[in-house]
Amino acid sequence: MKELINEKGLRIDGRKVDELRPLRIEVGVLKNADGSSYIEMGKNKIVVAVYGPKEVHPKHQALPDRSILRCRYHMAPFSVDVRKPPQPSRREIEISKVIREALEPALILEEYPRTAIDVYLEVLQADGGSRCAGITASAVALADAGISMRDMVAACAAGKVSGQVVLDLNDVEDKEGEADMPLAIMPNLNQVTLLQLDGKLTSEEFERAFEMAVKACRVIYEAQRKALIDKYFGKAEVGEE
Amino acid sequence: MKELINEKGLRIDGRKVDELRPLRIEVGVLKNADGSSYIEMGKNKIVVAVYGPKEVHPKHQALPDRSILRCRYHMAPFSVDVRKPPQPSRREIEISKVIREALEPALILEEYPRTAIDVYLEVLQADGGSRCAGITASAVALADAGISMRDMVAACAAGKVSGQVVLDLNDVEDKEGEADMPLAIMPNLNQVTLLQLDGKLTSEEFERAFEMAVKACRVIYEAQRKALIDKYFGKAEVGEE
Amino acid sequence: MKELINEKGLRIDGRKVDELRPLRIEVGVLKNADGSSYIEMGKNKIVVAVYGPKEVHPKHQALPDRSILRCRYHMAPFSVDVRKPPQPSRREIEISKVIREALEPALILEEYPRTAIDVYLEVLQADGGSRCAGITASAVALADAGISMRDMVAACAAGKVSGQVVLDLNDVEDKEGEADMPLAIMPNLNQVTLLQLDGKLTSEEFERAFEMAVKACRVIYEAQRKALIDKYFGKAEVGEE
Amino acid sequence: MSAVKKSIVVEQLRKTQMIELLSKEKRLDNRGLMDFRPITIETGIIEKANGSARVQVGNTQVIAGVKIELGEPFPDTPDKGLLVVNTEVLPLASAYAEPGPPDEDAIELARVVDRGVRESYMIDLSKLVLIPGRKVCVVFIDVNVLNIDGNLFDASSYATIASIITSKMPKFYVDENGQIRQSEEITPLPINGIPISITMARIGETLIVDPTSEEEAVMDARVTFVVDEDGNLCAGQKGQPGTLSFDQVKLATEIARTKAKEIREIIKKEVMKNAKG
Amino acid sequence: MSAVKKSIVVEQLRKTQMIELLSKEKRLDNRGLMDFRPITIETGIIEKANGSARVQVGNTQVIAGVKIELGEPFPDTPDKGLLVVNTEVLPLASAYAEPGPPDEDAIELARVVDRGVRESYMIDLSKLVLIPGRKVCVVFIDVNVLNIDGNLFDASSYATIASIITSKMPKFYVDENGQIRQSEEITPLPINGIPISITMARIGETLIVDPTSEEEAVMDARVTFVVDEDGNLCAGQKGQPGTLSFDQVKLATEIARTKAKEIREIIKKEVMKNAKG
Amino acid sequence: MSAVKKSIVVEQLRKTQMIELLSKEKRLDNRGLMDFRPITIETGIIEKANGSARVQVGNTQVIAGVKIELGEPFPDTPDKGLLVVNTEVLPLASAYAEPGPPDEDAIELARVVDRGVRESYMIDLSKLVLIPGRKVCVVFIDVNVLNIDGNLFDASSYATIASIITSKMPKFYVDENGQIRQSEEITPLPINGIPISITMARIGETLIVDPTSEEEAVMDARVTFVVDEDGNLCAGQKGQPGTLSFDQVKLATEIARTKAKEIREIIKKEVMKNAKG
Repeated sequence: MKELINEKGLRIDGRKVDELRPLRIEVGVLKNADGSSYIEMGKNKIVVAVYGPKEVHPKHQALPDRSILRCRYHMAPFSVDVRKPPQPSRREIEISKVIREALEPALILEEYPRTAIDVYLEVLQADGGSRCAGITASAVALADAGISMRDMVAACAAGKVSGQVVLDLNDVEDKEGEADMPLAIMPNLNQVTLLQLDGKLTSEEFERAFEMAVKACRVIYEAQRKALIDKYFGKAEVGEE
Repeated sequence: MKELINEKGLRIDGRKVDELRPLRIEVGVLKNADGSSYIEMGKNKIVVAVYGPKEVHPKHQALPDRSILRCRYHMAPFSVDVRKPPQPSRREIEISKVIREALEPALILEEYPRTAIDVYLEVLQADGGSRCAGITASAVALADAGISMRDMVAACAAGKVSGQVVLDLNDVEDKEGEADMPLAIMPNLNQVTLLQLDGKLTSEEFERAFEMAVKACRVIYEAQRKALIDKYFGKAEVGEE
Repeated sequence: MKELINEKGLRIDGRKVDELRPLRIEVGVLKNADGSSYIEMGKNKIVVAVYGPKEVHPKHQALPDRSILRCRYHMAPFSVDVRKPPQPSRREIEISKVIREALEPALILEEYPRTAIDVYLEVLQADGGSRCAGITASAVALADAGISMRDMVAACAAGKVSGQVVLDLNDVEDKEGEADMPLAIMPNLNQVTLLQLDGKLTSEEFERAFEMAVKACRVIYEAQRKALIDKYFGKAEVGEE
Repeated sequence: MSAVKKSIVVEQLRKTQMIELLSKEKRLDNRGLMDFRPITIETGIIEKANGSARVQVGNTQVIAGVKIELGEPFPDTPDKGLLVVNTEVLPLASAYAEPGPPDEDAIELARVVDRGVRESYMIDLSKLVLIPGRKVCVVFIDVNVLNIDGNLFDASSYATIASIITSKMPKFYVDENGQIRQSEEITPLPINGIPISITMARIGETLIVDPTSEEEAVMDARVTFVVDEDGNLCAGQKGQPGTLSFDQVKLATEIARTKAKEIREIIKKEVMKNAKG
Repeated sequence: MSAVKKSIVVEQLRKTQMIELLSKEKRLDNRGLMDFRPITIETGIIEKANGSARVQVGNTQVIAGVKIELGEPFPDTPDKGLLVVNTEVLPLASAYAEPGPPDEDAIELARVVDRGVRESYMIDLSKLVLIPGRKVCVVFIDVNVLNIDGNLFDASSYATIASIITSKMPKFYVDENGQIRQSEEITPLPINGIPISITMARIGETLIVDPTSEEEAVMDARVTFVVDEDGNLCAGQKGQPGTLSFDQVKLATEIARTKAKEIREIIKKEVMKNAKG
Repeated sequence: MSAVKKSIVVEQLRKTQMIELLSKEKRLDNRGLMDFRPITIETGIIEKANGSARVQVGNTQVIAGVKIELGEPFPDTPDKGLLVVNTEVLPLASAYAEPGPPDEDAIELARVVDRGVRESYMIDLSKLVLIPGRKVCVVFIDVNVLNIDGNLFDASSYATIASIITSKMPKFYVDENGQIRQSEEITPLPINGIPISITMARIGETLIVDPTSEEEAVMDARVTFVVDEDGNLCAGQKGQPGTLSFDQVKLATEIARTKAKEIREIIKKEVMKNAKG
């Protein structure tokens, strides 16, 4: 196995074990969508559009007491090393499902009975951790669309690489490392909305990774807030730049 | 061509030309289904579930004067020598159709207007003659579901192997023999509900095969009755064990 | 590149540059269709059926103020040199669309609100210019179905082969020539209803090809009229044979 | 009375009338119970195909085309060419036909036509092998149904056999470098004999041959037998959710054997006529 | 009150009752919160498969079959055999299951079962290579769900591991001409250990193991952990649009580790019993 | 008056107003009839692609990515690389776009973009051959439409050509053993010139360039011409169920030739700007 952490404790992209990749969030990037956002997290580049609340077709799928949330995580053919055919793969279908289940607890869907809310994620470039970056961006796009929310949702993976617990794995670390654990939380309510694990962790490693990811989610949450404030109140006014 | 009948007149599995394979029928093997059955006929292993009569979706497909019967014959990927992809093949679609047409004459569908009755056959292992075993099991499952019936339906193939007319062809005989003729009858009404022929038979051979298959269907019918009686009245009481 | 025009100015099938291939149109060739036609244009052999105006399913697709026109251009598997699988290709889907848009301007769809008109083209043999021959035949079939029309639609391609502008390209000229430009017009209203261009033409060549194709469409229009008159008034009566 | 209920009554009425007529051995189009409608066959109509035929049985119209290409044999039959029969009931063919992938009726049609050709050993597939286990000829037969007026099974089958009989193909051979080449020489497909499909409908207690759409709408059961040149049955298929008595099955096999001879002559004559024309 | 509104009320009522029951550490079927239903396993039931198992967890019933075939490795793992897990929730399995391609629930099920086997390195895929980069064994595992009464994740996982453990395959080798041959010798799959999937449901603030369909209908969240023989977590999946508190996550990992040992013994005993039987 | 009837009236009203405005040579967004909206182009935005470009034409936004892989040539063009253009109108792009396979509009879009690149011989495909008849480069161009505000044809075409112009690929070569290798050296795609697509809408009797969604909603016909560097027309497509008079066709070709020069300069400048930035 390739050595993914050097003698100085630095990772192949120069990060420390508990360091996030560079993060950039923009709000309102698509004119037609009711809400939208763009995220870069390392080389991940994802654009998200939210449409809704809107009428449901066919009507019998509507619920009398709340809105239905639908998510579509999709990778552009050019987003990965080997061209990916445009049809949704099994992996994309599973990720669409867990993203929906990660966002739904934060939304007050009861406010919009008989409607649907569509969240479309397009991964323009994928670099490990695209589902987490996608959840982070989706929560921002939902807020941009004015959907009532109980809390934000922020997501980040932790895992194990070359025997060490590390934060926010990139593509190479995800593929060649020992474990990857994507996590999403509601940062104020302190609830886990997404948790997956691929690979082996001891009990202690799991706890360490979990704590590291929770802490990172809180940092990401601040970036989400800032992006929304920048859009709605202007950068200068809130003086956060 | 391989010799499929030896000098003693015995077939590759030791049977005589007019001998059925070992037959075993169980009733009520699935909890959720309205009726169900399991059959072993040689190495054929098939489970059948019946759901219905039930509402039809979409509604415009319902018939005002009777129930619609729907059948799905499906082979598990591991049921045959070379793994079969799970999507229905053209062969499975044709067999689903002829099974439906073999069962329908026995059902009093007029008793259940505006409903549907679904018969699902899952072939866990196929060994020649799976459509006949499937029909036999389906008729039992329909009875178990309490659907009104004019008669039972019992099915068995006859055919030609190494120049001789034989009963109930197994996998090898089906593939390497000269002809296979699946037959289903209503044993009390003396009506043919399924008849197919693959391969060459002279006029005399056809008649001989037909008679042999009809006779076998009557034996199978007794096994169907016994399985139902065993379930509904207990084994001891009817003293047929 | 193969020389496609010889020193006498004749093309590989012996035609002059501005000469149409032999054309034959029959009306009413299918009993069940509301209107039908058969065309041979060179080795193109196409049969067209029109069904409608008829009810629309599902109903919500119907328009309150006019009929919807639907077209399906489809090639038989044996219609081309290498067998074509029966599923519609992207090419067939595009051609179906441009054929529909080429026919629609000629139809008085407002006369048939809440209905649909289906035009089915089956290419039995393709030989270059099949979309033009298909449009020509479809217009005749629509007239045969009694659909109200503003004008006929006649179609023919022009293009460039071995440096010269030529009319009505055959298969080889289409594939090995420099440009192909299918054109459809309404001959009395002098309006273009289909125009496509594949390949390079200078400004002058484009005008020359356009004029050549328009002129040919007028000839084809006469053949369309004759075919309809022959059917509805008999050959002898109009004395056009 | 609702429209649907009325149509059920109308249908039953029509069936009663048809049964009465049949009991007098008459049919709506004045045919006898054992009469086919006129059969016309044109062959060689698709120059780009190896073989082709348009068949009309009354108003039922189908076109079959044969394309012969090179391919790999199945692992379990390395010494046999391949036969692939596909049928498309085109949306042109009736107001009820829809575009889309073949439904169960079209799949059954294709498989019964295929069975007739395959089980009668009409084409000698063992002569279509170039390199055993690696390269064989694939005979694609595509049947397009253009107009439906009943008895698609027989019409499709006749179009298929007429297009096979009249197929021509280049002679393929393997050169000294193991490459497949095709010679200038044109050869027919290796044919063993002509299987004839005869389809019968049971309406009430009467069997008739070559049912029209109108007759199929009220039939109780359908049964097809394919008969080879020696009078052997080589394929069979009962269809529709009705039954046949044991005697009716026997009768159907006898009718099939009798009519097959007659139809085989008609088809041979029609194909021959084309060859000359 | 409309039918739909009523059913929402009924559902909430049922949930309230269940939460009350759970608060007394009771369940509808009288199990304790940490009790599994009876698990029965039959192996070797499909003679044509390399391995097979029927597993029942209460009324949930699944069958898994292993087929081992030859294929090409992925370009980026030339020195590893392939593992393909597919699950089909058959229409037999409940009144709500529909025929058709796997929906997102069935796909999630297949991928979580796959992850448990793959990430625990249960099968030593490096021992399934015949010619690196060119020929490897492909282990297909197909899981058919026959009857649904909750906890498909664990039942499917147990059927999968039982069919893997009991699989038998011919020994393949490469002969002097580079051709793949199979010897008479029969060998098991190379196994590293048995990963055990433990699925829990959160209903109200209570975690329970092995939920039934009735419990799943009212659960807030579902969480699955797969534990290997050394007590490592090797796969995990939270499901359903509910949440887990940080403490509940920790608790769930502890429950998983404890129950996994117990279930591993049950499975070993069941598989062994079959081997003797 | 029903909602539907009303909306037809509204639509006609809007069209009447638009025609009146156009008769004064004005447009809703104050552009002249022959003016494009601002065009911005960013290239090199997807590091994992060989080439990429995000193009905005007003509020219409598309991204194109080029991936170059190895593949087999078509049998009838053994000495040419392959070009595959695919467009996806993503559900992000408008409230009316649906997920699913490309519909006829998206297929037409892809085919017209493809035709412009292919028929202008923009990429010299003959230079993408490694082993004639066996191994060639396949140039995949995927166009993702992110936001729709009219004129997808031109926006998609500009994104395609910008991503082609800026593509970089490793140099492939065949080593002494006949294996394909790639050198460290990076090379651009072999480019012959830049074809420019100009799309016009006819509304009433007026032709305009670069229509917005609002203008497309009322247009009678659409026509696109692609013009190469020498002023040749190299692809054309009339769309929509309206017509063009003979004079309008001629006028459209003239407009296309004039505007193509102007747009080509804008695109070159934008691409250059990126190269420096």
